Amino acid sequence: MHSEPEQPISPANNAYTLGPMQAGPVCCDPQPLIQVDNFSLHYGVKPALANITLDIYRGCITALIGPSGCGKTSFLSSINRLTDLIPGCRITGRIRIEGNDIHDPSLNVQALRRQIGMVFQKPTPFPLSIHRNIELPLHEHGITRRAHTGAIIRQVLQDVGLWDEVHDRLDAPALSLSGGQQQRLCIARALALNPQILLMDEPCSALDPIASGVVEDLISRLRGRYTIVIVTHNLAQARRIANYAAFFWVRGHVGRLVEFGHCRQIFESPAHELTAAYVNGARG
Amino acid sequence: MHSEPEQPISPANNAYTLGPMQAGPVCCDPQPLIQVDNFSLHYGVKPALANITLDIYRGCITALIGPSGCGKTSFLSSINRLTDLIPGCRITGRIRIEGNDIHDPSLNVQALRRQIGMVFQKPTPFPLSIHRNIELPLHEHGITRRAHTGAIIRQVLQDVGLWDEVHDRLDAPALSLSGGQQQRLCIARALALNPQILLMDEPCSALDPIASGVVEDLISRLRGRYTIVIVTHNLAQARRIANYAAFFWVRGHVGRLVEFGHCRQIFESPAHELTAAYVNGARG
Amino acid sequence: ASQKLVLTGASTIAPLAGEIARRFEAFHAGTRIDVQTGGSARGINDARKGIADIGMVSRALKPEEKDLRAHTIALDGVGIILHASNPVAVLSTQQIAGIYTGKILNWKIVGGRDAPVTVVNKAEGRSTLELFLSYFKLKNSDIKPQVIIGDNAQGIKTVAGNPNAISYVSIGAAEYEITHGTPIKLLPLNGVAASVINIRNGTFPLSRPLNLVTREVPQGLVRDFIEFTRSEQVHDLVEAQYFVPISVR
Amino acid sequence: MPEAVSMKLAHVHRDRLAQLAVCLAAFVVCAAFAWIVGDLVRGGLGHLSWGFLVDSPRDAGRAGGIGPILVSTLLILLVALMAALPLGWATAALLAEYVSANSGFGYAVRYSLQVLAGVPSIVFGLFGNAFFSIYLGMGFSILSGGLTLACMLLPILVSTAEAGLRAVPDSYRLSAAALGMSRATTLFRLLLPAAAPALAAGLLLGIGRAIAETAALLFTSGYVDRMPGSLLDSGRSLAIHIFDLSMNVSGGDTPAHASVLVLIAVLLFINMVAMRLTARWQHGKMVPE
Amino acid sequence: MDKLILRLLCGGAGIAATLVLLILLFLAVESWPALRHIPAGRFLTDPSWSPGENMYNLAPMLSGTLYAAGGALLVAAPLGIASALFVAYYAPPRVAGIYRRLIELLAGIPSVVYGFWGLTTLVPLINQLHPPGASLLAGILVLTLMILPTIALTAHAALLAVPAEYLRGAAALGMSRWGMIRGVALPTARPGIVAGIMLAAGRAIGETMAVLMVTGNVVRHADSLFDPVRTLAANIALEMAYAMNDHRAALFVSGLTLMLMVMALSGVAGWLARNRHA
Ligand SMILES: Nc1ncnc2c1ncn2[C@@H]1O[C@H](COP(=O)(O)OP(=O)(O)OP(=O)(O)O)[C@@H](O)[C@H]1O
Ligand SMILES: Nc1ncnc2c1ncn2[C@@H]1O[C@H](COP(=O)(O)OP(=O)(O)OP(=O)(O)O)[C@@H](O)[C@H]1O
Ligand SMILES: [Mg+2]
Ligand SMILES: [Mg+2]
Repeated sequence: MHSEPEQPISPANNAYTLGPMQAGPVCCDPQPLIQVDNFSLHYGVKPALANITLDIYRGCITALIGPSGCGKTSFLSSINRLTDLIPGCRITGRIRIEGNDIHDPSLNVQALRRQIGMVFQKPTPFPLSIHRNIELPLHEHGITRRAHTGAIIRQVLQDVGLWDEVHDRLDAPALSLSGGQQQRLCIARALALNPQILLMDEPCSALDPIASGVVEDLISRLRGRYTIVIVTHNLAQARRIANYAAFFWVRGHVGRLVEFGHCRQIFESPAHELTAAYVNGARG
Repeated sequence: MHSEPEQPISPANNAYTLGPMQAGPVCCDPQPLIQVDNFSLHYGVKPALANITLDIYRGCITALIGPSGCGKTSFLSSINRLTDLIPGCRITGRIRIEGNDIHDPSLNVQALRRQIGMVFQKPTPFPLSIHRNIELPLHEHGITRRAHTGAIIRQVLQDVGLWDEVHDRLDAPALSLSGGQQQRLCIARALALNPQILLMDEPCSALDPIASGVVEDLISRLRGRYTIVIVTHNLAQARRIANYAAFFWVRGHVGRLVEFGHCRQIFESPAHELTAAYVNGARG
Repeated sequence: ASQKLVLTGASTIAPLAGEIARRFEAFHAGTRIDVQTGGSARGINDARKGIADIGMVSRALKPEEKDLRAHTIALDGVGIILHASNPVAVLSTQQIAGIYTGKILNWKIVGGRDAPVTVVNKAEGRSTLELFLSYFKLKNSDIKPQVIIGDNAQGIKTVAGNPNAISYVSIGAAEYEITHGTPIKLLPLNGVAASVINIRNGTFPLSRPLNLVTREVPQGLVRDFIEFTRSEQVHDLVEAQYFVPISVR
Repeated sequence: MPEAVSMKLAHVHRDRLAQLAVCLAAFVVCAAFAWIVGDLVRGGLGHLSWGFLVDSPRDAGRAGGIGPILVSTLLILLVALMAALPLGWATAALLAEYVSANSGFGYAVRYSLQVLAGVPSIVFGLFGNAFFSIYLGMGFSILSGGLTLACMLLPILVSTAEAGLRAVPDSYRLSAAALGMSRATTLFRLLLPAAAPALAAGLLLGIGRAIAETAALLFTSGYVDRMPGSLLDSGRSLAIHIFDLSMNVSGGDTPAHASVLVLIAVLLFINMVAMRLTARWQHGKMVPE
Repeated sequence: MDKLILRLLCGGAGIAATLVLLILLFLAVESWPALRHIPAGRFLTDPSWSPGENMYNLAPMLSGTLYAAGGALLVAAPLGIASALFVAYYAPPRVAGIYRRLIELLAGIPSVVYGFWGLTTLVPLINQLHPPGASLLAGILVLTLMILPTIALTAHAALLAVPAEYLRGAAALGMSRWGMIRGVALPTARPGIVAGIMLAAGRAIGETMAVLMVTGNVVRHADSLFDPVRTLAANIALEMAYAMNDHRAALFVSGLTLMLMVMALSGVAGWLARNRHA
């Protein structure tokens, strides 16, 4: 179910080992895991995304960039069908994960979401203890043996580098942690379910630079083990950690995908003039 | 009262003319306008700032940098005594503006605040029309003649580059503007009172990179006409626009000034090792 | 296991019925008798609809109410009351009618203080009101009141609290209150003092029977209770409320 | 410039004047309050005793105490809460968590609750009399009074509980959903516990409202002032007792004053507990970050 | 599991929603005899309210209701809003806390207590001024006491909801306290304050016991503040106990009228709220 506590990364699964940060598709497998096909999304009558087609590669970090309101968050939450929660939200087109359409009526949405971890812009721990924050979703998915949950909790807290900081106060309220610690707890919580995919919506933007750096390092270290899709306003960050980048833009009040490609290409030799203007002009 | 609409910058007041952005103390006058002397601040029993001593130079942009919670906002709001609004907030030490102690009991706080414009992290236009947003404080300060207020409103909206975008819908609600436009409106509102000093608390952090770039340019253009103190988490931004930088840090749960100096010096040859660690390590 | 009777109706009878009920319960363990007021009309209504087992009606039944059975338990009268400090001691029938129809607005006119009259009238549906109106040959719409009250007790309380008020209430209730120190007084009517004696001897013009009414011939507990209320065993209670016991007459 | 200075002065005066007016208004309100409470306490304090709380009323309430009346009040309240709580909280959960504000059903429920909240209590009395007492044949009883009150409490319980649930940050729902948790688990494990202080505060508010109610009970629970033997007996609530003593019993003012003091003391207690809870709730929300 | 819970919740909400219909239905059914016998116009044109003589004019009671509620609103709204401003912006924190608690206490005091106090204190006082004491004025004053806390508390809640940034922004612009309140706080809080006043109006119209105890209950159009009046709600409480047949039905008609007035009021409130969003 979950990798052994003592051996965080099973070499069989991928060839990535923790090392210095690096950009480029060196360390990940250029096989599409998520295939988005002519996907559009409406909030009521208002279109938010139109005709998005792109592939997200297994084990890679894909950054979504673009101005505010271009539909990055909407796109991200379409992948785990969190948009279902929004009344009036309609979609067309197809998203497949490992070939399976996520909108297939016979599909169990809760199981799908379990496969896909998500981290939000604002750290969102539940108002429970640190321990219970991770345990609750485990229980929900039928992992109830104490020894088992304990091992998982320890493992994921180590993965996010939080174990040393909090192991002696696991029963303290999660809300008493600092912002950066809360965000790492949220990542740990997502990892505990052993997902395949991690969606991250500006995970560092609410953090101060130091905490932000810690989380950024963490994300880099997760590369390979998980397929990561990350939204960021911070172009420097995207450049530092992503393998691929997708640039969204609003045209005719609808978000569209302008360009998708290797990170280096997008930042250094963008094909589209909008992209060039954005990555050079934006001083975010 | 207010400079003539046709001639935004009276050359008599300062020698600065709008030009390309530049760093360094080239364009501003190295005379202290604000003198902070052994200043400390407590929230109730909790100390937030201790023993701050620094000078802020006339017409320059001074950036305050440092991790979250180190008291940048507290320091900024001490300058226009906005901390008076917080119950239980106590201060010791002295802040002088042009030699006058701002805590002098005989001083009119409203007049002081009129002299000091302030821009907050989140754009905070009032839920009124665009026009009324600027008119209201003018009325409050006794500027009620229609022709006069009209001229000022036009002038400041031009100054912030908003005139072309909104002149045909001045009666629209200010909240219908985009985030960047709202922030520029807030700057315009502050400028309308013709202040001497502008305090800015992370004015770009709630904006997308494009809007952020526009506001950043605007701030650079205001250099010289106003004495600007700006808080930013974005070190690259501080580097791009500031003349001076002050680096705050939390030690013993209290915010302290670690280093103050020319921007280039702080970023390129910091005297203090904490500063060095911060400006190099932080990936904000 | 307990048996229960519900009585509703005239506020004039309610205090008496309550006292009698308490004594009845003492004799009949396991019974419970609830007494609620609301006016004679409600007594008729509830008895007819079966909401109450027994209705209390402080007047004779009208022709259209002959479907119900009345059981007279005592006699009472309606008397005019003033505040005890009011110097006026006698009012003629015309004066009373004048006061109630708004022709006499100041006590000075009838020999009292120079103060405006506060006319207290009863709300629609009270038998006291009906008796009063028919005796003085008035219509309710002619009356110009300043205060409208419901129960007898409310009328007494209003007059006791206002030296310039005039009202009319059950004589039994008024006498009870007077002996308990409430500052009111009863006026004679047509020269006949409003007192229990004059009701008993039939000389007081504005007297009335107090009835319990039932829909059918009383059976069981209802019969027992009605018989009890008409028996000698409760005369002391009737007299304590300043009514006239029925069998004495 | 002189124009500006004089305007400035005018503004200072205006500011002072406004301050004066506002403080004066506050003073008037305080004075009225002191007057009322002073009157009530002066009139009733001497009459209060343990015996007054437990004895039965005698002589139409002039003598004796309010024991059975307290019991009836409590029973009416219990009936009302047992009926209204499950219904109210279920409705609140549905409105806050399951139906969107602009769906037909949600709109209908919310609109009717809004209307219900405005219905005068005497109209509830009429309805209770016609429906519970007569149509359902409960007569004048604690049961029909309690059920009538339940109808009255429903909107309060729903709106406080709904507000409490809505105040729970959306992020909890989103992250719970993103973790693949079911809606029921989310509701019972996360949202309701987070909203618990609000639920409790609303509950206490409802109790306060119920204890204070008079008009809706006049024609439903009746006003027999005896110890109720069952829920189908008529029972007089404290508020009706005060009404009766003050309107219908000459010489009843002193026991009425004392009853008022008891009623106010109970309400004060409830109010204080509710405030504590609300404060805790707000404090809970202000946990940093 | 999820489905089952949803179904249970829907059932609960369904009952809650039908309640209003049930109330309307019963009011209508019980009023029907009167509406059938008595042409609707007669409720306004009959010479008086005298059910014993088959006269059913509700107009004086309508006017009594409106005078009492309107008067109370006129007094309570300024006082209530001023109280809210006092708590939110003028009083030092400790005083503000105490004052707010006091207002909450006032809000919790049952109407029958206000009525009792009015009866024992206010009415004798007014009686000395101008007999009989039980009057429209007494009703207005007692109603004022009752709705003032409602207005103050809703206004305070609305003021609290004014984002602190607005106030900070205004202060940073050197605006005076009153300038801040008039220019920024009140306009922002206005919808909430108006909603509170509507709520209070509904309460004032429907209030029964307190009014019943102090207004004298004479069915007549009041010519002055010192005249007694009877409100629709008091009429029901006063006569319901023993009303029968058409009389009872006529009382249900007044109940229905009250209900419709309150519904119209909440309709207006809703319309105002929506218009603001538009
Ligand atoms: N729940 C919603 N209902 C209606 N419209 C929405 C909703 N959520 C988002 N939108 C709209 O959809 C568009 C895309 O929003 P989205 O949040 O996906 O943008 P984003 O790229 O994440 O922006 P940001 O960088 O500011 O987070 C925007 O115009 C937004 O106003
Ligand atoms: N109103 C307040 N009451 C009590 N403590 C406060 C208050 N405002 C700020 N503080 C505390 O004072 C310290 C400094 O806060 P401040 O907001 O000035 O930091 P900052 O440098 O602006 O942080 P950030 O970068 O997150 O905005 C923090 O520890 C904070 O918790
Ligand atoms: Mg987003
Ligand atoms: Mg800050």
